[in-house]
This record gives sequence, structure tokens and C-alpha cells, in this order.
Amino acid sequence: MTIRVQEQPFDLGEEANAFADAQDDAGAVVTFTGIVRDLPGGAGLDRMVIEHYPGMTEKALGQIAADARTRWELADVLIIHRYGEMRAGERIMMVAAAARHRKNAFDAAEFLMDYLKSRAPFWKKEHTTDGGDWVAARDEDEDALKRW
Amino acid sequence: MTIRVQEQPFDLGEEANAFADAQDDAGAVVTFTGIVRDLPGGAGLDRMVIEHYPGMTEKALGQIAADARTRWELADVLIIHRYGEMRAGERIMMVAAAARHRKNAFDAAEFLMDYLKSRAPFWKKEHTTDGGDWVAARDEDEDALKRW
Amino acid sequence: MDVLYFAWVRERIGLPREQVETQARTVNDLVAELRAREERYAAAFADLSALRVAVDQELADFDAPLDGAREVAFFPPMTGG
Amino acid sequence: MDVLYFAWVRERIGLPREQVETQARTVNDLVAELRAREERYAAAFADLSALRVAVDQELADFDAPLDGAREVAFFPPMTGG
Repeated sequence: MTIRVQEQPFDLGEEANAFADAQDDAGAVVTFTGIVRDLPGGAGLDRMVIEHYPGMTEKALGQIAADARTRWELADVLIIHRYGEMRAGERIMMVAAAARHRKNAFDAAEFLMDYLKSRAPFWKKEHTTDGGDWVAARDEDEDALKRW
Repeated sequence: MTIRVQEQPFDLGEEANAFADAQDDAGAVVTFTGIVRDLPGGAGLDRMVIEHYPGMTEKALGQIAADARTRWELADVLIIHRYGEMRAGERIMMVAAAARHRKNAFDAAEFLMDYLKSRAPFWKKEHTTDGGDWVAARDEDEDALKRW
Repeated sequence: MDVLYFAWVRERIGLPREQVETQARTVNDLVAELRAREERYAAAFADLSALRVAVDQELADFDAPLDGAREVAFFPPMTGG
Repeated sequence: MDVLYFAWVRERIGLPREQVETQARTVNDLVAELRAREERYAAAFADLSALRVAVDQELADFDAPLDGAREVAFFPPMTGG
């Protein structure tokens, strides 16, 4: 199990390969990657800045990963989440789950994402040339937790 | 949309990076990778051989990908599936789905896998020093289609 | 008509494809003709619930008509992924 | 007790963390004390439904007790991922 909270970019491909290579009994690996999207309507995102709560972030992610491992038979779990400044197209974060059976890997990765979205202390601010706006939490993200 | 049926190995990391890089409006990328697993109990897999039905395979995968794009709002879909000989630890296949919203990307990737498992003409044979066994289809895999 | 066999069906019959002259109107008719040929065919087609069929590269039922079909394939349930 | 603010709560109050001397027994008591300080605090804590709180780095309710707590953090709903 690996959890990394970091400012510097990460290489999705390298991480996915390293994670898959480390498995010797898991036939199924699911990854999710979050990418900085440009703003709709061409408003022009200059940069996204992610703030987090050092200390609590690591604890919250560790708890979410441990919960996933309790609920499903998993061979391994990875969470990487960046903070600080990033531009459109950059990778924000990724999770990976490895299991013998694909359903467990899919469910665990989706569970990790649902909890990470609303229970890990990260806050996104989108900056354009006009100023900055904190990204609002979506009701759907809170609702997504109910099915687990 | 990309569909590749090939004998040679593919690089999961390179494929994941290229797929994610190609997205300019999708904040969510989900990948699934299938890996050759050793046999339980240390029976010792010598190699797995995958047979397929050239012509029908490409059509079936194209149809499954098209169905996914009809059901969910997706920015892109990728399917790579190998045939021929491979050893434990090698990647067999991968799918990727990109979308604005993570739920669509997750659902589409899981749908692609469920259909690919039971509706694309591939057959796996596991060879040990004692001989070869065709992998039996699992009832759960047929059942998995019912929820879509 | 081209008749194709995959996986253990191919192994049991002993060839991957053959040209078959037939007036069979449905897949079931074709299966009956093949079964009648030789023991290895009878063995391969002993339990149809263990088989799947594709007509012109599309999955089909065993009662599917064959009019105009150019290619019929028999194989066990698929195990991709 | 260390009190931390994140995202727009930090911006509205104008600082990321401060040391607060308090006898507050619950988060709600602490919020009442902070609100009474200055307009910027009153503004930040105007609508508690828009806020979340963590006590010693664990998410908590606003009626959670503070006995022994060393660190309380206020922030908007999280937007990770």
C-alpha cells in the first residue's frame, strides 16, 4: 500500500507500470487518473491551485485505503495526490487497485475516489485572468458515498 | 477511439500516458489491465496461449466500444487485447475510458470489461509442464452482463 | 460455406476450418449434418450448451437461419479479458 | 489550542492558523467565541452548513466536545480528486 501527497508532478505511465509490475497474484489492475480540465466556454484556466491540510491529509487517505482493504480482497492499493499549482492537462491525482478479480479492483477504485473526493482535505481553486474561484463541492459527490 | 488486437506485448505505462495526453476535455481517465496470473497452489504456469477469431474479434470489440459510447458520455475509449503466447506477469489486455465525470468513466470501463470477457472471441489456454487446459468461462462473468 | 472451429472444438475435430457443402437451413441442421459425419464431430457437438456459434462473425442462436451465410464458427464460451 | 483555516475560510479570516486561548467545551462554543471577535470571523462563520470541522485532524460534528483537543480546523466541503 502506497500513499503519496506531493507538490511535484508524477508520471502516470511510470506509476501504472510500477504498480502492475509489483503484483504477482493479481490479475486485475484498475487505475483512475484525475486531470486538470480547462474551464467550459473557453474562459481560459490560467492555473489550478490545490490547498491541503498537511497531517490530516495523509491520515485521511490512509484511513480510506485501509477501509477499502477491509471491504474487498485486494492485493494492493496506491494513492497519489498533488497539491500546489498546476495547469490544464496536468495530472492531479491517481488511485490504483489490484485484485485477483476485476470486480473487486473496480469497486475498490471507485470507493477510493468517492471517499477521496469528499473526505480528504483538499480544496481546489481555479484561477483565470479575472481572478480565482474555489471549486464548489457537488451534491452528487456527497450522494456518491451513500452506496458504500 | 482505438482498438488494437495484436500478438506483441504493449507497454501499459506508455499507453496510459498517451491516452491521458490525448484528452483535452476529460478530467477522468479509468484504465483496466489484465495480467497473466500464475496458477494457484504453485502448479507452475509455463505459458498462457490466447486464441482468437480474426475478423470477428475486431468487429466484436468495435461493437462493444460503440455500445459504451452510446450509453455514457465519453470523450474516448481504448481497447488493446493480445493473442498468442504469454508468461505469468505479462499484460494480456487493457481498456481505458475518458470522460468529464468519473462515474461515466468507471461505468464504461467496467461495461467494456464485462462484455469483452464474454462476448469477444478470445479463448485462453493455460499450459503447465503437465499439459494444457482451456480456461473455463465463469458463470459470474455471464451474470455480470445482466446489470447493464 | 466456411465452417470454423476454435479452442477445444478445433482440437477435438482436428482442424481449424473447412469448406462444407450443405443445404442446411439452420445452424441446428448444420450441426446434425456434422455430427453424422464422424465420431470426432459427434464428440465435439455432444453438448450444445457448452458451445457457442457465430454466423458471419456475429453471435447467433442454434436455430438461426443460414440462408446466404458464408461463414459459420463453433467455439466454447469466450474467455477474453 | 491551534485553530486552522483552509480555502475561503482562511482567505476570509486572513490567516491560516492561530493560537486561541479558550475554555470552549464544544466546537459550537468555539465558533461562538470566534464569531464575537470581529466582523471577518462573523462573516466566515455566518453559515455553518457551508463549513466542515476537524478536531485533531479527524472530521467532527459542530457539537463535538473539545476536551483535550489540541487542533481544530475549519474549512469548506472538500474538493479533492
